[in-house]
Amino acid sequence: MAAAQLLPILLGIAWLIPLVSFVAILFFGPRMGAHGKGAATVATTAIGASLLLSLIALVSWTLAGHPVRSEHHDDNHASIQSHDAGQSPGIWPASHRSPAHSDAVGDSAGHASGHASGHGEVSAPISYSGDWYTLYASGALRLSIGWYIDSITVLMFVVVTFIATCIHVYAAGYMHDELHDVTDSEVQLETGESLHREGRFHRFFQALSLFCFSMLGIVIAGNLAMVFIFWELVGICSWFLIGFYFERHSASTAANKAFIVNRVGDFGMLIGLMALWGGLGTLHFGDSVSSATGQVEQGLFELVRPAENHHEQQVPDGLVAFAAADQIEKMAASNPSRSELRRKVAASVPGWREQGYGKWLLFVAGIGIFCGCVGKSAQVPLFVWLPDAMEGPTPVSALVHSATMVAAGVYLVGRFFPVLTPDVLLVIAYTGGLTLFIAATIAVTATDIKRVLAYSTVSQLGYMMLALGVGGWVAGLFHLITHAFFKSLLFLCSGSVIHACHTNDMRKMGGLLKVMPYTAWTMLIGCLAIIGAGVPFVLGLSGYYSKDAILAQALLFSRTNPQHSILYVAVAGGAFITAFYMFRLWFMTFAGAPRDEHVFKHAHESPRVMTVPLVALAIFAVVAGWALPGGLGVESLIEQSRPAGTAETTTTAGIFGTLTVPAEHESHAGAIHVTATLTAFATALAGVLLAGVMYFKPLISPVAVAHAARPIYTFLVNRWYVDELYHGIFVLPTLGAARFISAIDTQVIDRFINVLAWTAKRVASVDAWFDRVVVDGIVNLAGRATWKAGLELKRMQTGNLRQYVMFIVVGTVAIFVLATLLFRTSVAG
Amino acid sequence: MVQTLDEDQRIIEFDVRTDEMLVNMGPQHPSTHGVLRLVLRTDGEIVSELEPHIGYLHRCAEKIGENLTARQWIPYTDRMDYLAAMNMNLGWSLAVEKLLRYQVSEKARHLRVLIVELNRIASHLVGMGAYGLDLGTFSPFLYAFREREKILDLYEEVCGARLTYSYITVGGMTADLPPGWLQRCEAFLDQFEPIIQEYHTLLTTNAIFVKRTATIGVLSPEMAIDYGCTGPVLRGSGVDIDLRRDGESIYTAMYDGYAFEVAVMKNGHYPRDHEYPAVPKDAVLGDCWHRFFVRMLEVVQSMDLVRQSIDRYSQCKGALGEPLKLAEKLPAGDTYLETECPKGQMGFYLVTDGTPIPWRVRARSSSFSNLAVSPELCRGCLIADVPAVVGSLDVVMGEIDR
Amino acid sequence: MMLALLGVASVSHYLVVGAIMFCCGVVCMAVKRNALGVLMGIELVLNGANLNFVAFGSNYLAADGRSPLGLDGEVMALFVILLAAAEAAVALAITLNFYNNHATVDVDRADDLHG
Amino acid sequence: MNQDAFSISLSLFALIDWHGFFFLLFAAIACIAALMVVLTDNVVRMALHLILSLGATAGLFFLAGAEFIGAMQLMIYVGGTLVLLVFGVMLTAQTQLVALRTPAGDRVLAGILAAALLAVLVQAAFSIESWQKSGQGIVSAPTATPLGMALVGVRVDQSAEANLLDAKGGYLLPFEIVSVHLLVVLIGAAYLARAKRRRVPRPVDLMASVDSVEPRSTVDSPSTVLSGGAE
Amino acid sequence: MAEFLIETIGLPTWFAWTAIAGLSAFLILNVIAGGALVFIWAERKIAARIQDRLGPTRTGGRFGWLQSLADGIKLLAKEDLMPDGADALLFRLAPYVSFCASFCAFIALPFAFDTVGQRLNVGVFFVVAVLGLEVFGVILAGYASASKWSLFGAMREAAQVVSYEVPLGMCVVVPVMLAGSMDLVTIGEKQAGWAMNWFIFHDPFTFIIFWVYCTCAIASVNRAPFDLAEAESELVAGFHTEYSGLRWSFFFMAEYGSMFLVSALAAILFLGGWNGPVPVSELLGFSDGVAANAPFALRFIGCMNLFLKATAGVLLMMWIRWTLPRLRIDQVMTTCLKYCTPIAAAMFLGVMLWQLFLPGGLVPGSFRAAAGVREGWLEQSYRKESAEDESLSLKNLSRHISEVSR
Repeated sequence: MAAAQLLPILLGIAWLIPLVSFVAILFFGPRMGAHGKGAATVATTAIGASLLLSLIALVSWTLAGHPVRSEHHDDNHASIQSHDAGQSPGIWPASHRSPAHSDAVGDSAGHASGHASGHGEVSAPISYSGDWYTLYASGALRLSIGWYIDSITVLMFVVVTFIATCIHVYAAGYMHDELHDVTDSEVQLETGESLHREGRFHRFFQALSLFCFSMLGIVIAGNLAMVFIFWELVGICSWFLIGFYFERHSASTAANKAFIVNRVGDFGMLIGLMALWGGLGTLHFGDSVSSATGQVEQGLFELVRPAENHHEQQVPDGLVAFAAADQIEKMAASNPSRSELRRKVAASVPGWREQGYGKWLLFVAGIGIFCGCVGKSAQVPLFVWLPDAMEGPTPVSALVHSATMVAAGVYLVGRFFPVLTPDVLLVIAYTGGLTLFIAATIAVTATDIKRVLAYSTVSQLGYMMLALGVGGWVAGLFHLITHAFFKSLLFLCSGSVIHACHTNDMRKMGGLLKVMPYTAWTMLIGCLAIIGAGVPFVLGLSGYYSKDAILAQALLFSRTNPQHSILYVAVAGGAFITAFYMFRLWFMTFAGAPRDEHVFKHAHESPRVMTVPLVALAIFAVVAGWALPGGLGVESLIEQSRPAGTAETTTTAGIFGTLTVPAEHESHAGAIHVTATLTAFATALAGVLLAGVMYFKPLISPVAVAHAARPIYTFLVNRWYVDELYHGIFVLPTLGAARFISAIDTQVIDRFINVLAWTAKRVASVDAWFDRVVVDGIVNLAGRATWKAGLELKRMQTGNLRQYVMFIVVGTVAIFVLATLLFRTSVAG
Repeated sequence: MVQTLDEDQRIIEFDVRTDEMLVNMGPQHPSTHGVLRLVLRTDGEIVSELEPHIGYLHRCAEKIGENLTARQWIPYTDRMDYLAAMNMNLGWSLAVEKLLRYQVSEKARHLRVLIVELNRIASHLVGMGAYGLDLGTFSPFLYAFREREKILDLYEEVCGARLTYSYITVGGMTADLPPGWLQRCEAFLDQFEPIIQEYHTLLTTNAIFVKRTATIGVLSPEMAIDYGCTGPVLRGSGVDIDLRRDGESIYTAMYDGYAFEVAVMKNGHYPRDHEYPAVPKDAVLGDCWHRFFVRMLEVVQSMDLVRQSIDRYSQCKGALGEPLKLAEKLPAGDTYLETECPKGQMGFYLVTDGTPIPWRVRARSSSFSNLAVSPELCRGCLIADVPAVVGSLDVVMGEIDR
Repeated sequence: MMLALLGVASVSHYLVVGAIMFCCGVVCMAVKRNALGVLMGIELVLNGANLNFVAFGSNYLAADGRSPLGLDGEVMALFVILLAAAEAAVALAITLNFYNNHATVDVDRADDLHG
Repeated sequence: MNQDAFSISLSLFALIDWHGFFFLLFAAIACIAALMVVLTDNVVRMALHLILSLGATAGLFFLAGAEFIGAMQLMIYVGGTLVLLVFGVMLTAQTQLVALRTPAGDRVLAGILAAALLAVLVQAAFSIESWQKSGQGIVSAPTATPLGMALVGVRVDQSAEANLLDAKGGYLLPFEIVSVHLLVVLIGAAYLARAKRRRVPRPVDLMASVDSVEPRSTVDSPSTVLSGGAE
Repeated sequence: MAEFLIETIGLPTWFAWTAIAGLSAFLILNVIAGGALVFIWAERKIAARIQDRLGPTRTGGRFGWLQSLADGIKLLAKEDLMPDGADALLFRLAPYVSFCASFCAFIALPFAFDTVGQRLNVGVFFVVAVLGLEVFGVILAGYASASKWSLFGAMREAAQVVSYEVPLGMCVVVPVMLAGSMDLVTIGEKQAGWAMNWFIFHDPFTFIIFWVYCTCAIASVNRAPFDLAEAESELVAGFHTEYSGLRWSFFFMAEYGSMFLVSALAAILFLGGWNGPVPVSELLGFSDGVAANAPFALRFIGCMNLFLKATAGVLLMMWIRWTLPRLRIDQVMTTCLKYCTPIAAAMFLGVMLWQLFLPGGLVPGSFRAAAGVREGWLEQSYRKESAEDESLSLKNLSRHISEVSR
């Protein structure tokens, strides 16, 4: 089977298996083994099966021979193959037009060869898109469940399912407490006792399965509506999981916070969706065939970067026309025929576009979508929920922070990249930069091991956003994937530590290296990976490659746009701080002497079911960045699906002035690359060294430093006072308004109603008198008459059943006889 | 944990008014375990009253005992609980020994443990198999008898008899073990051990079996004590009494140094219950299922004891000791001793006047008291539950009627 | 004698059988004091009526091969059977209730509704 | 045997109208059994006769070509009677076999009335010429499918295949009404016959789940059985 | 076959038909009586093997295969006892009622596609209805025995059988719905071809309802764990406590006959009837021409298939009997009313919806290699009915409706 048919089936099934698992556990969870123990097996098997299918999909993607689009490439081979695939109905490669359509826009094969001589980057990448099921179709709007598959989809599937599998296995061990009745010492009942409740083991895996299903749904989604659906599903799942210990006040608050903060972002996203739909009438990424009309509908990517425009970005006709609605109204005022009007509008669209109609709409759409990503990926200013989300069980943190929820935002920006204008990209870059800096600084002072990791996640997400914002599409997504591995590793390690120490506080740890070697060493690998350790130009851990790519791109960006050099500073500085706090964490936890004997004495290595995932993830944290021969590395795989038209340097005059988004491959150029690599190495080394002298060989006392810079320290310990700020700005005014409205309700409306009620009562008493005297009188009269008649008639009733039968028979015979006598003719005849 | 009336499943609702019926179950009914006659007053299928009528097997054993010497009466004890004759022999022997203040040799002591515990296994096997039969499944019965046959084979080697052994006598045994017997006994135990799992599969965990036994015939600990129930019936209600541990010193001395835990539910757990099927959710302490389960556990417990006694016995040197002379005079006085037999506590009482022949002999049988509680347990249950309840009491009519 | 058996099965014959059953049912209802007997009488009556329906609905019995009622007869018979079953259920329930309250099934004692 | 006599008897045998023969057989069983229902006092025997009568009627239905109705009669009607029989046994088998005899006057009166009714009915049965003609014996088509279609509202027996949809006169509405009616009746019957009394539980039942108690030091001390209960 | 006698041998029509009817009755009687003998022997051997013993070994040489016959002779020779207070007529009548019901049901049971006593177009219902009459014998026996145990047995039997007829009927309706006919022959023929065509594999619902049918069938023929009517540990021997000798053996013949009958019905309704899992005859080329000339081979194979399947069902019942304890009467009723009936109803609904949306079954269109091979042969014997059925089937109707509406 060709990849075009195979991939949607494989990934579709891989996507749905967790749903099956969810439903199964939902209905039969409590009956799966003792205390629902089998739920873990079901969920793990499901996600394992998904992993297997994803791996098969990856292999089939690779085997399908999609071109490596690094420097020089030739599309012909792949195009022909996708052409073959395109023949089957219902499956529609985005790069391909139907034969009926080909005269208009040209066959992609010919198209690619036609332009291959020039800049060489203009043909669209291979991707497959299509619909499984149309949820709703009305007018132009078609909401469907569909797929858009390119190499990132496949890669993300593998990454998500792999990490989720590891986490499932790990959680089966981690959550074993839930297998029995749990006494939650953190929840005090009114009686002063701890809460005693039933274990919710199966509930956990139920939510986990739904979570995986939702995330995979985002990854495979073929249109923005579907993305939005699963976006919200991910949100609700995170609500379930963060609030898993919902009896704890902190947990329920954190769950609500995550949910509400995300809603803020999602509101922006809705605006973006509306803008796109209003202007373009479609939310599909790729081209698709409408099942209703059978015609090809152009997808968003094609509309924004049309092939005839060499995939360069332009404001789509629809948006232009949407923005120029008043002009069109004017045209329509002269009552032209419909087709004439359409022709007229089409003719004047290029002119309007020149005048800048629709530019803002596209900007709003991009920013709107990005708003959603800000919420989900915890960017400034909506990052406050993520550290609180640590209230969930650690496997959840690992999942939320590595492969699923937060990755969704970055993934969406990556997926939506072709539509984003340079202005939007600049906003993204600055948001990312700000995020990475703020989060990194907060992480420096945090003492809760999970919080450090949480802020490091926020910071790394900032990195990714920044990378995408400065045009480093591959760099950003590459970092997303490598980060997924080492961050899940780090979280699981921290979970292992917490499992052993029963505390989150790093100040009580130390010296755990001896008792938990597996955890310590795998965590060290994670730390090295996240700071991008490696021997420059030779070999490194996965983070080394992805971080270098980001640095290089940021450097290139700041060279081409000197006014935005601050971004590069943020990146470099961020790298330094990252190295510092990560090794601070590691040193505090594992190195040195135990700080708390009690904790140390009880610490022990975690069971095999928890360490095996650690080792597996550690291996990937090391090798995920390596480029294999034959273009099999993650980076080159991502490169295969680079959106058309983003490979070259573009300069546009945008809202924020002229902006040059440099081509990514230029960052591989010698000078830039060397500088970036050396900077990265130096900053990381410096960070590690500083952490070393402060926490490993305490040459500098951290306390002294904190004392010396007390205002800054306080500021950082209080997390930049962001939560307090939000409380002041949003929560207090809302409460005030509510109080005011409540006062109106009680003072004005209630009184009015009371008056009404009093009046009604008076009227009713009059009515009651009439009812009693007149109406009842008539009815009683009738009743009395009936009663009298009944008294007379009751003598007929003997109550003897057999006698009644006799009566009936006599009656029947009599009627027959009478009828025969009287109407003899009619009966006989 | 008292359930409210509305939810109580055991409250039987009438929907049809029917006439009362008086039904005779037995003395020749397939499920009355011998010649027991139960008179049921039923309302449809619901038993409103049950009355056991006994005496069909009465043979004046106690009176005969007053005309025989102590050793001569041993064969009559065989015929009381004929399924556990060794235990009967032991009870009588120990009672007489108590009167004589006689202590058997160490070797005889271990041999006695070995023999009676083996007989306990055999007795419980019959009880278990027959209980399956009562509930309408025939196969477990034959599986149980298959294993019991092997025990009987071993006994045959020891004393020549397969049912009425008269092996344990006052002062020791009639004979020592034949050569190689211990190995054969061990071989049997090794072979038997995995088979217990089979019984659990066929009965203990069988859904229908559980449905038929759980919450049926619930005997509260108080009532069990009030009615004088003993043995597995008592322990099935959660009362922690076992004469092997709590009995008189002459009896408990026999088990000195043996490690065993009384098979009774404490704090919601049976000893070593992780090795056995979990208690089903429906079962409440004191119902038929628990009585049955206690017997199953005691089989395992007895196997352990047999293994221990084999070790000890084989390490003992010296002779078994001499049994009481056939017509040896008994000192004047009276004595009463209860021992823990498979069915419960079996007590023997004798009054002597200095002659070899006791002046009075009486036996207190466990089945008698256990059966006495059946009217209470069967009130309000269905006819089908009557065999289930009576079978779970595991009575032997020979013991009741004597 | 055997020749005499020829051609006896006509609609009229069915009707006669039905009439006999009907009358037996009526008598049963009239003379049985046992409520269950009355019930059985009702069953007989319904059955007699049913026989008529089937007879009129049968093409096989019709002189010209086309029955007066056609399929309607069978449908009616089916309905009667169903309703008879329902009637039996309700009547039994009533009888049981009566028995619960009066400890008898004698319909002559069921005269609480007399005037 | 004489060859001629054999062939003559064979041909005579061949002349038998088997349909008529079976009709007479079933009709006789049905009528006699019905009569026996009237004449028997024992409820169980009455029920047996009723079953015979109904079963023979089912046979008549089969003869008339209404196979489905016959099967239904066996299944539903006879089954329903079975319930009657069981309850007859249950309610009356023990004590009340005797004594429920009707006064002779009632019996005679009922007999006379029934005879009158029978006379009227038989007269009516033979009043129309065409009813008395024996059937053509045309093997009719199976009626189960048309019956089912009629119940869902399509009269396939009355219209050609082409215009099935135009065929009116189906029984969809009566079918639905009967269905609802049956449901109502069953619920009503269940309601009427529902449990009115409940047995007060024994104290033992109420305290079934009490955990193990400590053994008493003196077994013979008067014990206190838990009395009372949840109520 | 009657046509064969008429046309080839030239016998008079009436004689041919009478002879064939007599032959059929004789054969069916032998199926029951002989079957009962074999099954009783098999049950003894199987029970013995399950219980780790040998069972009969001597009578008749090897395997004790004549044991049942010897027992039968013993029973014949036994004194025919009747309790004093018994209702003599009913007591004598009861065993024959049971036996007749069991026997009558065989009339409509096809053993192969055309080997059937009387092909009825309401065959399924006929079999179920007549089988339900068997309970009368039991009730009469219980009542007439003048024994309280017997009366208990009869009551239980009545309650149980009447209740179980409801889910049983529902289970039976499902294949009827799938086949679009109540004719057992048609139902069997619809499952011709590979094993995937069997109704049990038609969809998940039929798979489940098959097991519901098995449960209800075991209950309706009073086999363990539903053998409440004769529960020996409670009711001595239930309804046949007072019976002995030949009358007693009639009950047993009825029981084994019914066991075989419900198993055969299960085979026809769900397990492809006389069609093997692999359409060997079709694959070997017994196509129309050959089939018309050599129907006996096909018939023989069909009969063997059905016998094997039905025997497997009987053996399954035996296996269950010797494994499980007996349920209590209230539990039996609970099983019926709280589990079997709702499940059957739900599955019935499910199959209905499945038919609506996926009428082809689980593997639509495939494995239908052999369907319709025997149609010519069948049409010859029952042309009219099949034509009628075809034109009136719902499928055609819906086609008409769609054509008209267009």
